[in-house]
Amino acid sequence: VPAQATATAAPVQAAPAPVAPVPPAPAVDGNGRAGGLVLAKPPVRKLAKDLGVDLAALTGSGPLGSITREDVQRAASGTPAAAEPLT
Amino acid sequence: MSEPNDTTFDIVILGGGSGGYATALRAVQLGLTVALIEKGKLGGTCLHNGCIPTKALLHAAEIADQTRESEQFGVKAELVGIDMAAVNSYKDGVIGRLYKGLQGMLKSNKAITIVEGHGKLVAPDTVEVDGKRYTGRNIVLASGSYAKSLPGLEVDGERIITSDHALVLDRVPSSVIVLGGGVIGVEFASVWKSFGVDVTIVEALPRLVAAEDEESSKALERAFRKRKINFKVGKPFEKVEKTDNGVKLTIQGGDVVEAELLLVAVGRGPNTADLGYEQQGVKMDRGYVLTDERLRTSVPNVYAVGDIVPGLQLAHRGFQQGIFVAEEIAGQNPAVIDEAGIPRVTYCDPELASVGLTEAKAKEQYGADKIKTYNYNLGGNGKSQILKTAGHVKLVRVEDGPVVGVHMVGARVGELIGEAQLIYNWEAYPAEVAQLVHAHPTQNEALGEAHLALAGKPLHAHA
Amino acid sequence: MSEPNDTTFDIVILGGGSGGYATALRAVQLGLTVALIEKGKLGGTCLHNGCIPTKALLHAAEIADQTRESEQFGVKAELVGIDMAAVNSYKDGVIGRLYKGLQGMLKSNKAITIVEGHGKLVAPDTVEVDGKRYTGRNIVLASGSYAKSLPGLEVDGERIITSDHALVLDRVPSSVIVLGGGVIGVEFASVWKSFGVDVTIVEALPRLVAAEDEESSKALERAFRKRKINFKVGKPFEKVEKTDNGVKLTIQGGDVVEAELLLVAVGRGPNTADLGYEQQGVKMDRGYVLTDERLRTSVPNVYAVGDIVPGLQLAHRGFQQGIFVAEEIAGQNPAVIDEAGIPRVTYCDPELASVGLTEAKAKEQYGADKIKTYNYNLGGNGKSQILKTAGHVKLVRVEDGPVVGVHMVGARVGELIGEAQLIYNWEAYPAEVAQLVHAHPTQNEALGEAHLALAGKPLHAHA
Ligand SMILES: Cc1cc2nc3c(=O)[nH]c(=O)nc-3n(C[C@H](O)[C@H](O)[C@H](O)COP(=O)(O)OP(=O)(O)OC[C@H]3O[C@@H](n4cnc5c(N)ncnc54)[C@H](O)[C@@H]3O)c2cc1C
Ligand SMILES: Cc1cc2nc3c(=O)[nH]c(=O)nc-3n(C[C@H](O)[C@H](O)[C@H](O)COP(=O)(O)OP(=O)(O)OC[C@H]3O[C@@H](n4cnc5c(N)ncnc54)[C@H](O)[C@@H]3O)c2cc1C
Repeated sequence: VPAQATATAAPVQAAPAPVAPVPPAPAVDGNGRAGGLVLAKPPVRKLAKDLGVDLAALTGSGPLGSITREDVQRAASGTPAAAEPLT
Repeated sequence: MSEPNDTTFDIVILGGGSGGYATALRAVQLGLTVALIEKGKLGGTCLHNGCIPTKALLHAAEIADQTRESEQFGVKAELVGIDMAAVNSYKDGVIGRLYKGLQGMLKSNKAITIVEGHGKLVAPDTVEVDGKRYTGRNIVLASGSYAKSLPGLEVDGERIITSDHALVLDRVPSSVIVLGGGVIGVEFASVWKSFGVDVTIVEALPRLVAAEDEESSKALERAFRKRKINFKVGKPFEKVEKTDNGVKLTIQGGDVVEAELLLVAVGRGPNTADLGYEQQGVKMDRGYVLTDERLRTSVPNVYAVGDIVPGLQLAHRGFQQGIFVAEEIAGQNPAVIDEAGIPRVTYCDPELASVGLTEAKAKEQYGADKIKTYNYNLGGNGKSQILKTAGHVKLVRVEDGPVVGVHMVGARVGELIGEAQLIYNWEAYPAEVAQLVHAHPTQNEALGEAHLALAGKPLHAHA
Repeated sequence: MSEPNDTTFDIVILGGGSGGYATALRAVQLGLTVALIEKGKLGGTCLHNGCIPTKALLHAAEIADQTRESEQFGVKAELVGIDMAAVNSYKDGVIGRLYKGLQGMLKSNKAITIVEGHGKLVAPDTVEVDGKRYTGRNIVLASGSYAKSLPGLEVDGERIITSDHALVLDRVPSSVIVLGGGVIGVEFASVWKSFGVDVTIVEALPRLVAAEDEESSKALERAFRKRKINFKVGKPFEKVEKTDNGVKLTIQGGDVVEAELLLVAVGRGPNTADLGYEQQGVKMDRGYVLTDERLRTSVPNVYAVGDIVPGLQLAHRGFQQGIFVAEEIAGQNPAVIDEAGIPRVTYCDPELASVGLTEAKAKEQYGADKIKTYNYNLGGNGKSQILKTAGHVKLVRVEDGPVVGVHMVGARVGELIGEAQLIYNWEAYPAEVAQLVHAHPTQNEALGEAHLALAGKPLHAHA
């Protein structure tokens, strides 16, 4: 009796469809993000914020030019973020 | 219908279930015209014979259990019995309200032409219904699935039944054999046990819910044992005979189980026979429609979504694929769907929920030495203690990398999968989740605690 | 105790509640030594007189309601009554198990010296307990809070009580007036109503749970009206008199309410009197300890965490602040905590959950024209229909920007706050969440649907 959670009867055919070309700097990226938003996953944006890194000033090295954690960390160690202002 | 005499559409969709109607709704938002062809009821399996009715039964089952065990919480109550007619009318009420809402949404939309009837692909760009032809600049196949049986097992709808029959049963049987320990099998086993039925699951694979992480299976089996749900795993069935009062099932090796009913829950097959798919050149494999990762079939401008596409058979996968295809056709170039990022919930008691890779798959993919896991026991979670539920939240991460799998077992943990879905799909690191201390006392706190522990800073746990 | 004769520690913590013990646990993970001073029970308010016991009562209340309404789901049952002795022993059982776990964790750790007794700050770096002095390179004040009363309102613990007394009540009263419609007030009102008590809430502010988004208050008031929980908002109380059988409360304007008991739930005050804080130069305001955003008081190396620091009075805020301070002292330079990013859950029925800014606050902060909101009604959510609950998920976003507020009402929505917490704190855009279609049929799907709608691609909703 096969488990029926998934029907993996057939492998997904990889009739390698050419992934549609991605414009280098899309106004709206494949995820519907508007142009104002830097291409980086949300937790990476948060990391940048915590480290005081300006994402807009970075060039991404990830897929589709997205900014990675490494990009952020590199920027943070290169230009140490100013100490948090005290209230 | 905005164009009553025009039978050419931007998209012709064959099948009005989860995958089909999601395609339609998204397409019209993007300015496309759509014909949506449905021979039965809009909403398909999920709404009428799947997700919704099973979850209504499972909730009635939860109420029965809570009533039965209410004294543990200081509430004196007596469980008199299950009134199946009333259970069914509750269940049908829920379906009815959602069906009305869905119909309203689809029928009020002028850009959607709903065609009632049985459709067949008669040309690469044309579906015929009752002699009338509907031509589309694009076609989306979304004809869904049906409950399979096995050779030598004839479903009679009386004593040997599928989920379709089980969902409209007018009585609580005294005993049931559930053939198949996958999602649908364990959900029905759970419902019936809560209703007082003597249940035995028979599964050929070595464990229940074998697609899940091994520790999830173990935890479920432990819980089922405690609930006195019988199960026999590891050996296929050999034969089924009808007896005077029910059915008798023989497992390979000679073990015999008898019961009033046999539920066949051995999987769902693609509903693609005689629909003209092959004739029009659509590449198929064992009845499934093959697509690339952009859901294109081998015929230009013909797409497929939902249960007919090999992979997870889940309603929200159908939604996501439908939305994807509509956006693709509209030229929006949506990001490819990561199948592992689709959340999976099994709604039995205790619930199972997972997203991403199992530990075994992650080790296969990244190498065993690169994978770290953490198993947070719900014994340390206040809210789970309050609910008197047992289980765990297990995380799988790549060393110095993101969380690539989340696996949960316990009452109500299905609701935690939304958060886990973001963590997996956004490739979060344990420390990034750990930074955000979760609300106390919730069950989602257990997810937070697991991330704290994996980040090296356990709070209510040992490292 | 690793250093039995050494009374100098890296950190001396005054108070072993949520804030204090979290500081201790994190500090020792970072290699620091700690003295943790507690006059009562480790775990503090939350474990013994707060979060945990109230949530146990609320779960017993849920069981009572479900039993009472079970026929709607086809389950025939009879609610016989509430056995308060059994409710209390269930509640105490939960507390006991968690208390044991916490004690084990703290006491087994050699780097933590637990000091039992009443401590007082006698020098900027020293706490004295029973004549013995404990010196710390750093001091963390974590002495917590107590249930406040109002002028003219004398708590006698018999007829006029606080949450402390309500949590150990040995009977179900016939009627109760709850003075205060904040979190603690509505939670107790909810419990008692489920137990069959005639309840009236009196709140001076114009709405229940006034700190929440206005639409949340409205939805809660609608639900409470349906549950026949009485409430009178907008006018302060004038006086309270004892009667032969209970209490009589007069509201300004002349309205009078009578009941067997009066619960005073008008907030919690900081527990800081006579602890030497001012004398040692710690700047205070109305009893609260003032800190900067790094939780430093005005005295070098003296920090404060938890309910004594102005802001949300929540256990997990105490945890988060405790962890922060330990990391700060260890030189880890942790990121400043965004107070608005701390999730808030009210566990009455229906539950309320929120994170981030209310619509009003967001408009104040960003300008009314820059804020968009979307309110997804749970009527469209299958699982909520199955639970027969009403409510909504409301999102507040900055135009072309991230989600800055999530506000939810409905049974069990507290469990959805983990996901909302990530969305708010990671400044996610609606489209980024919308892309990840949520598991069907769950309640967390409602969060997904709300993001789909706000991203301009509603699925089971109108735009
Ligand atoms: C008992 C059970 C419980 C389930 N529980 C869950 C759950 O909790 N969560 C979850 O995510 N998934 C669940 N599923 C799976 C879920 O129902 C399916 O994954 C989902 O319905 C697939 O959507 P679909 O659009 O591919 O197909 P379907 O929903 O099957 O829709 C296909 C539609 O096409 C129509 N059709 C077929 N052929 C033709 C034709 N020739 N002409 C016209 N119309 C045609 C059919 O009438 C049908 O309405 C469950 C399934 C079952 C059986
Ligand atoms: C009825 C109720 C329900 C609540 N429900 C929730 C909820 O569901 N979720 C939530 O997040 N929060 C809830 N809270 C709030 C939560 O309990 C507090 O925010 C939390 O306990 C604060 O932690 P703390 O460490 O600041 O203080 P406390 O927990 O009050 O701990 C302070 C400790 O310090 C000790 N102490 C004080 N002075 C001295 C001294 N001089 N010497 C030695 N020891 C001393 C006390 O004995 C106490 O143990 C609830 C509170 C109440 C009253």
